[in-house]
Amino acid sequence: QHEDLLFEIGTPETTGVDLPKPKGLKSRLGGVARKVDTGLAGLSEPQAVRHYMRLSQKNYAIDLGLFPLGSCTMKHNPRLNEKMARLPGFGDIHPLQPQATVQGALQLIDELATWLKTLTNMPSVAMSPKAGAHGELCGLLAIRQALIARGEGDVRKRMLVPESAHGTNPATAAQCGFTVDEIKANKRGRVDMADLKAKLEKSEDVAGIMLTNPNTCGLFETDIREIADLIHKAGGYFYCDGANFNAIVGRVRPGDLGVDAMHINLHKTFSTPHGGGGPGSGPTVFSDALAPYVPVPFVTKDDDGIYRLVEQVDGEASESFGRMVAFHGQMGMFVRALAYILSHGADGLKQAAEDAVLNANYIQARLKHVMSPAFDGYCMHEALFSDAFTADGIETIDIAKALIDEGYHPMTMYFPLVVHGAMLIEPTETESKAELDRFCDALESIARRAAQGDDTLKGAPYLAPMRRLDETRAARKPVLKWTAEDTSKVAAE
Amino acid sequence: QHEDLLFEIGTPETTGVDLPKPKGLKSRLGGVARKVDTGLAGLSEPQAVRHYMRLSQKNYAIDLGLFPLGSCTMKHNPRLNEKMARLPGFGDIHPLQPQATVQGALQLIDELATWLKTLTNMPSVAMSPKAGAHGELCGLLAIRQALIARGEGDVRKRMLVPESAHGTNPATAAQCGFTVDEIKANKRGRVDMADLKAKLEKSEDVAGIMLTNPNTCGLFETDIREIADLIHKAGGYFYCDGANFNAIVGRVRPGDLGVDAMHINLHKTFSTPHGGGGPGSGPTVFSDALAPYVPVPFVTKDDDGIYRLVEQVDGEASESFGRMVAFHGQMGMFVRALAYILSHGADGLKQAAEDAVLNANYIQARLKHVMSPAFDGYCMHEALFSDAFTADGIETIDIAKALIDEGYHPMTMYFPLVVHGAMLIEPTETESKAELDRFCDALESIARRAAQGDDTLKGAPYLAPMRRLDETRAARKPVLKWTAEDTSKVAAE
Amino acid sequence: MRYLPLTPEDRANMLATIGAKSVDDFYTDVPDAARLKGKIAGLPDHQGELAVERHLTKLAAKNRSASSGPFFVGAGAYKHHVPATVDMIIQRSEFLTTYTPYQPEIAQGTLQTLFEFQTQVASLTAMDVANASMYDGSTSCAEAAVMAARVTRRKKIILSGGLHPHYAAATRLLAEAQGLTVVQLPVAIDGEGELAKAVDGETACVIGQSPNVFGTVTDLSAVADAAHGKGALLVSVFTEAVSLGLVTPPGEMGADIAAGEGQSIGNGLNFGGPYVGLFSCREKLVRQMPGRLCGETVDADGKRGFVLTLSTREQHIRRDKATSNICTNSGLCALAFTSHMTLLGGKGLKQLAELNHEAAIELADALGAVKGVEILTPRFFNEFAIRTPMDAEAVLAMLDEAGVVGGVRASRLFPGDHLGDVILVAATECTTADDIAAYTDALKEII
Amino acid sequence: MRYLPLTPEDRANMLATIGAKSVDDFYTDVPDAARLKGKIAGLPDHQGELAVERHLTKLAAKNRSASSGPFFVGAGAYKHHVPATVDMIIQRSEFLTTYTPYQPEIAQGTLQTLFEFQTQVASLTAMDVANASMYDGSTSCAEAAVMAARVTRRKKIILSGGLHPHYAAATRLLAEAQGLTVVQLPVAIDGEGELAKAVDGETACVIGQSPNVFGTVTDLSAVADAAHGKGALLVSVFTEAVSLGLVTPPGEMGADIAAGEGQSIGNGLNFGGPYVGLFSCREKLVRQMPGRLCGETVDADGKRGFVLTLSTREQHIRRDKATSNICTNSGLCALAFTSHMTLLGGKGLKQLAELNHEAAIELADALGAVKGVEILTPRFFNEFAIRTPMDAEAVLAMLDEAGVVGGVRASRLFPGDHLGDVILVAATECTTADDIAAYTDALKEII
Repeated sequence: QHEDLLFEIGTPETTGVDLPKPKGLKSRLGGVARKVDTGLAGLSEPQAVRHYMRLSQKNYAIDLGLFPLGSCTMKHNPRLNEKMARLPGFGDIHPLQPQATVQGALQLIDELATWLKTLTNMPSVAMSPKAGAHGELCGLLAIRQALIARGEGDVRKRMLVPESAHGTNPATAAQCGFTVDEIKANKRGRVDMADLKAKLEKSEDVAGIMLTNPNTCGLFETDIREIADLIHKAGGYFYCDGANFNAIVGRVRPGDLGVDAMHINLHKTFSTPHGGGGPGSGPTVFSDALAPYVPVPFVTKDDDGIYRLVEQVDGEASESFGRMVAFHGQMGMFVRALAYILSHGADGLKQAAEDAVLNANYIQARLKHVMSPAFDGYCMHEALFSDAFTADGIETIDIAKALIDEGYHPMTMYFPLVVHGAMLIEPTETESKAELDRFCDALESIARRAAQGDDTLKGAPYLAPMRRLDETRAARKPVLKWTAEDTSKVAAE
Repeated sequence: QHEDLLFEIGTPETTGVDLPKPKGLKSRLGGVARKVDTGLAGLSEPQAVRHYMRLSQKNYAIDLGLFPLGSCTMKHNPRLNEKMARLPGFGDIHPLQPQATVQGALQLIDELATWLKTLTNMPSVAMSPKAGAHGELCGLLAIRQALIARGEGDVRKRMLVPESAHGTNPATAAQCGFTVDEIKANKRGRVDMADLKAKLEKSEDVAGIMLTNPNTCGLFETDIREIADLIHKAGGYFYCDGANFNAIVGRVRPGDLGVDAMHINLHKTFSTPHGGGGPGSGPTVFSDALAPYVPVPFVTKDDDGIYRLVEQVDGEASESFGRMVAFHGQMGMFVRALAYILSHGADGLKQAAEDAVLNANYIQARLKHVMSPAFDGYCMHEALFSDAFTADGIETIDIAKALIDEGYHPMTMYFPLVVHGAMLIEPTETESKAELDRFCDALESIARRAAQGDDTLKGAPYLAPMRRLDETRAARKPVLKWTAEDTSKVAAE
Repeated sequence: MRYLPLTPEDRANMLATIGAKSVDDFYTDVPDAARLKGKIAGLPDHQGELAVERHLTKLAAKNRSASSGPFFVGAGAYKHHVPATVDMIIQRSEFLTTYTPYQPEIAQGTLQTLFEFQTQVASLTAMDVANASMYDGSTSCAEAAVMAARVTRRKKIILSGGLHPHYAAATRLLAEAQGLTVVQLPVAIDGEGELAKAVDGETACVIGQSPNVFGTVTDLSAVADAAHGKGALLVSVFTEAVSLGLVTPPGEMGADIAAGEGQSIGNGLNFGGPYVGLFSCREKLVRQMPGRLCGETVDADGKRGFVLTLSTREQHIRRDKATSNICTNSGLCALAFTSHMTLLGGKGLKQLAELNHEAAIELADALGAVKGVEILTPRFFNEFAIRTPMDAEAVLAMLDEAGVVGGVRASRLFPGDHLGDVILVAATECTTADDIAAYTDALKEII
Repeated sequence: MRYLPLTPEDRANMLATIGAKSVDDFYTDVPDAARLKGKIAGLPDHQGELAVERHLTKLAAKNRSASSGPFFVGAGAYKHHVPATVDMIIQRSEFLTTYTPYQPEIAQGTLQTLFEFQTQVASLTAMDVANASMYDGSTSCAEAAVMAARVTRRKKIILSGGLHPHYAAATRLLAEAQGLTVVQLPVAIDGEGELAKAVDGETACVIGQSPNVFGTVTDLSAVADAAHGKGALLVSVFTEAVSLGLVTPPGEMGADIAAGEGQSIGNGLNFGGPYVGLFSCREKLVRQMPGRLCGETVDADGKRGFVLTLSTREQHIRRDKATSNICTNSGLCALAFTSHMTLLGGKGLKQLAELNHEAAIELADALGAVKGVEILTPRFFNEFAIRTPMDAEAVLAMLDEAGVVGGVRASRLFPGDHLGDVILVAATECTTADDIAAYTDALKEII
């Protein structure tokens, strides 16, 4: 059912709050007063509830079913974590109130930091990055600062990035002023070592490498330690994109692989809800080589057991590369992640990683005869297929949209770029075997139709709240906000 | 989409909780130990969340749209109330902990009681009844006790009940040992005064009358004060069913009408959520004549400002008819109701009543030309139609089920019994004009089809999670719980 | 007035459509003398959320919550941990803000969970069929008594001396209103067995409780045999649903009706309500049951679905011939029960019961080792009675000062029964070793 | 392990289907030296909900919440009332537990609310177009600076002396990493106007803030004119979104980009995060914007719907040519913002802003009347700076003992700038007359 925009339902006079009447005191704005009211529509409380409830029903969510978006790690979001984050002692404290009044909050950050450092075997962690991509930025800013400290800041500007990398990797490198040099993938879906070595032959300008491991093909980089050695020998640093850390927690510690910096997506590995687009949180761990440059603020514990925030670039933080954000990071996400980590414990986190990998391999095994696995052998936490098996005219997107009609969120489409018509399926550890079987049955049947060239797939979805949306039209003449004229125009069409 | 029963998904070994391992201490049960394990299936937390989320999506709810169940008063349920009821100081206190440690709880009960007494102009209120029908029981037990105190307990056994009454009225009377004597309705949908007077001619055995006002036809009983006088003159008591109090709050006080007892459904008048079948709460107000007999426990405030629970039938409660329930009533509902009352205030409650009546009259006015209003004139908070306008073969239930396909919950069907094929529509005050218009448009279109004898109505609903369910089959050979055999049988069919 | 969507313009337009001048027109049927002019005196006007929240938060802060320190109060309501998931499920709009499932095509969520609830309750109590919930344990008990009288067409109800006195009071009230006779056996810590002696040929039912209000667990099989021998029924009551994971359930003792309180599974303490009454019985009695029943059926396409059924027992069909007047029951609390039970699973419930039992054993051993303290309950699950050398009220007050909420004085429940030195003490999975130590240490100081 | 549905039998069956002996087979690609044998040292095993809840509740109890007493801390984050409905909406499974709306057919809930959010932000800031949110205000500001450099192809960024120093730091960091030059004007309580003098022909943008970090509101129209005269852009920053109901918004002052913090509407304090960055600009700059954009379109049936659009600006399409690396932003906080803003409505927001302003006026008058206290901020909305005759840290510590959280010492934000006796003080609609009296009385005692 169609739900109008709130601006089409409400009026600027309508309100869903009851505020006391202002007293009419003389303004102290000195005339710096708004001239034109916003005119924004309001709704009474019952109307607002219904508007957003009805809209919510147009969304698919992990609470409703499998959400196999490869590389996004959509796992169960425990409600205990929501409850804990809402304790007034966490949710209702101000980032700048005196530190003596937030000792529990600082302790919580320190505890989470300890877990992250231990699980990765890295000596240092920056807690303030606000999402995964922000964590990448944090890592590269530390590398930049280290190079500056070595006096090579202006020289070492080349960042190596495999072609299978997330788009954020090259984008982040560019944001930090690096140029991106792309490394080829080999036929096994890993870094092509010959190409890497070639790119390192002239090494004076190499800043480092950004490598995802397990990589975006869902594979562990077999030559990872050699890569680390090569990059270090070349005078660069090894940034590891930790988006796929979920697959190896408790079995592999990035610190043992020669990594210098790695961000951790708390929502992917530690179950904080993605919220339809954030907030995320991207704590970034560092090796000894980069530890001196971590950003402020950070928490430290003094000998008397008092937790203290280091907020300025001086004293013990005199080599810090600076401050990335206004306050201390995503406290709300820290609480959720710690609640999850404590619930799972060291044993549970390892079991979760293993179950995630088992589930992915089960899907690969169940579907490899009807679809085209991109690479041979076992996968890690996600199974990657190409569109080789489809008949002419049927594309990956058709298979994805057909899954919607079967009651599932589609897999990741057309990524990684190294595989034609890629379909990247990540079930995570929080799916039961029965759910996996139902999903595989549905996808198997669609795959057979795709192989036979069933044209009805092109029209999917048929059963979703909407049919396929015209993305080209949206981009051609962008309509990015509501106007009264817009409504009448739509009505006229 | 079909959702299996939890017993078909889970296993008895599966669990969604992590409990510590018991130490293996020697039992102190003295051998009184369970022999056969329950064998009840459990689910992991992600499975349980999904199971109940998916099931929830098969429900319609007031948060999603108009819920015009006449006589049920489905209004907006504010979330502030849910938040307040969950404060540990209300939700996590024990009914038998020392009274000094629950002074705030007792004060809250006293504050709500004060509002209820003031709004009704009645001197006393029993807070412990657990729902509307339980409040009726409370009222009639007080009447019974008063009659016993007058030495007429064995004589006055006849309770007058209008034929339009809710079924709970005669059922409650019977539960209290009264016999039910039905009073006819007149052509205007009110009590037939001639019939009433006839039934009161011999009055020695009259215990009282149970009258709903506004009544279940959505009409105010015009002769209400004469009825009260008549019943009192006959030596009986006037029980008013307060289910429809929502229509008159702030405009009429039942105490001014001669009422001796009246229950208040907190969910109908004061917005506590109905929860798909409870919990309710039915505080019952009393006149001076019945006040001495109110049940224990009740809250009283001593001169030193300390709140005290009177829990035993002695001392100041020596005339009490006794105890209805284990503890002090529905505290969780009290918190919600008081939050609602304080939010609305005296002015808002009155406005709410007026808007409820305005909304109902608007629906009546919009539909009276296509449907058959049961009675002339304005209604109170609900509009009542008969099925006179429908073509042969089309019944009220067909209209109701067709509304489902339009995205609405049906109105109340076939009640009150005094109107043929009754359709009782109660919008409440929390609907906007736009919602009412959409609803009226939908119902108007269905009514026209019904008038024309459109047979497709008989098959409705077509678009709901299920088609029409076979209630006869369910009652013929009741299957009231799951068994393993049941599942295989269903699968085989 | 944030809950009212009508704007002043809406109201004017609607009045015009109706053809009325003002809302006063709708109230002309109200007798003039009963028309309230102006505002009701003495009541404040509407307030914003912030103000309401502040007021209620202030009241809440005057109460000591069970989680804020060592807490040992039971006697019919128990401090258990409720998983966050359960509270999320019952706050789901589609469950929270819907009505009784009168239109099954758009209420399968509620109906299927009720069917699951009935299955769980029947299984836990080891009975054939369960209904869709009652208000609470005490009203379940009262309804069981009058149901037994309907079934047997007899008028005598016999109550154990170990029955929770609030349950006894509620039962006596309803039974006597229906002209039944109630015989209350003397208060006894271990008195369930006495029921067998009291039953006679007039008896409709005997009502026993295990664990009883003093925590004593008793096998009522012999009572069942005695009752059945005289043509009477056994009603088996419980107030602690978690006990069903470990203690002999009603069905295994030959009970005809089981009536109990389900608060312990999925529901918070809430100062006594809302709770959820559990009610189950033997299959052949089902048409005499009170309350709603959900049953399985199929829809027009032949697909399995659920509906409310056997409603010819109920007041909206049968009116004064109904088996009960209950209508709205405890649906959402039943959902809380069911979802918590689902998270537990059979094995989890048993483990939870074991943890409760062990906490009580450790508490009993610790308190029993305090000089002067006597453990009175011979066989217990998670609560028991103790006798101290002092008045219980004084002991509890001093414990309170030490930050320990030590239990319920028996004299609060049995005022005239010379139990002034007895305290009812409960432990659950929430009881820690520190809690027990705090209690023990404080008690040593006091006596 | 309650979050893991696989049973031991499931695992065995699945391994058999795969043809693997154990999960170890899947990890054979891991170099032997990097394989962790056994458990990671020093970490505890899994725990039940009760244990986790107890630990975290204990930590939470060590913090003083803003609602627990008189509270006057602002400087970039503000204690406002969040309606219960807002929190309910963002906890709705379908919003909370979904991903970025990459599949618009099953994500219209998220997409339509983002479209509403963009409309609201554009309107509040009086700008043409807004994006679907940034991490927070400080990163919005930094992205605005580098966007201005892209637009103008110039390299100098000029920061006002009233810009929040954390915003200045985040901006300097990102800008310098991209090879830009950042000029920081001297700290000034009323220094926004200085920007007009600093702008030159090399300037990409000037960044002013109103209300600034000292609470000073300033009309930046003259700055805009000066900037535009030199071909530079004006970036207008705010940290208190509620001010937009009353104070001249960026668009009315001629700003090219508005960047600010949206926490004040719909979002709690959360010790600094998650918050929601607001970002809007003039229409012609839209293709240089960072972050996601939601746009209107139609589906195959011609029905109106919404999609993410202009993604050729973004990293997943453009990779190293993207306008930013931002990907996950602050979707759920944007939903909180939008639903609160919807409850307020335009009139409600204005009223809320008036209440904030009046609370600050009353606070300023009360504090200003204390002997020795000087109000430093000439024009303010809901916060201002005061100077006391003592060291601010000592004053705040003594206020703390009196139960008053009196504000932020300016030296915490500007360590080297000789502001040791200055305190930044904020009031909101949550500030009561009692709170103000408590502050005033305590301050009188102290100085």
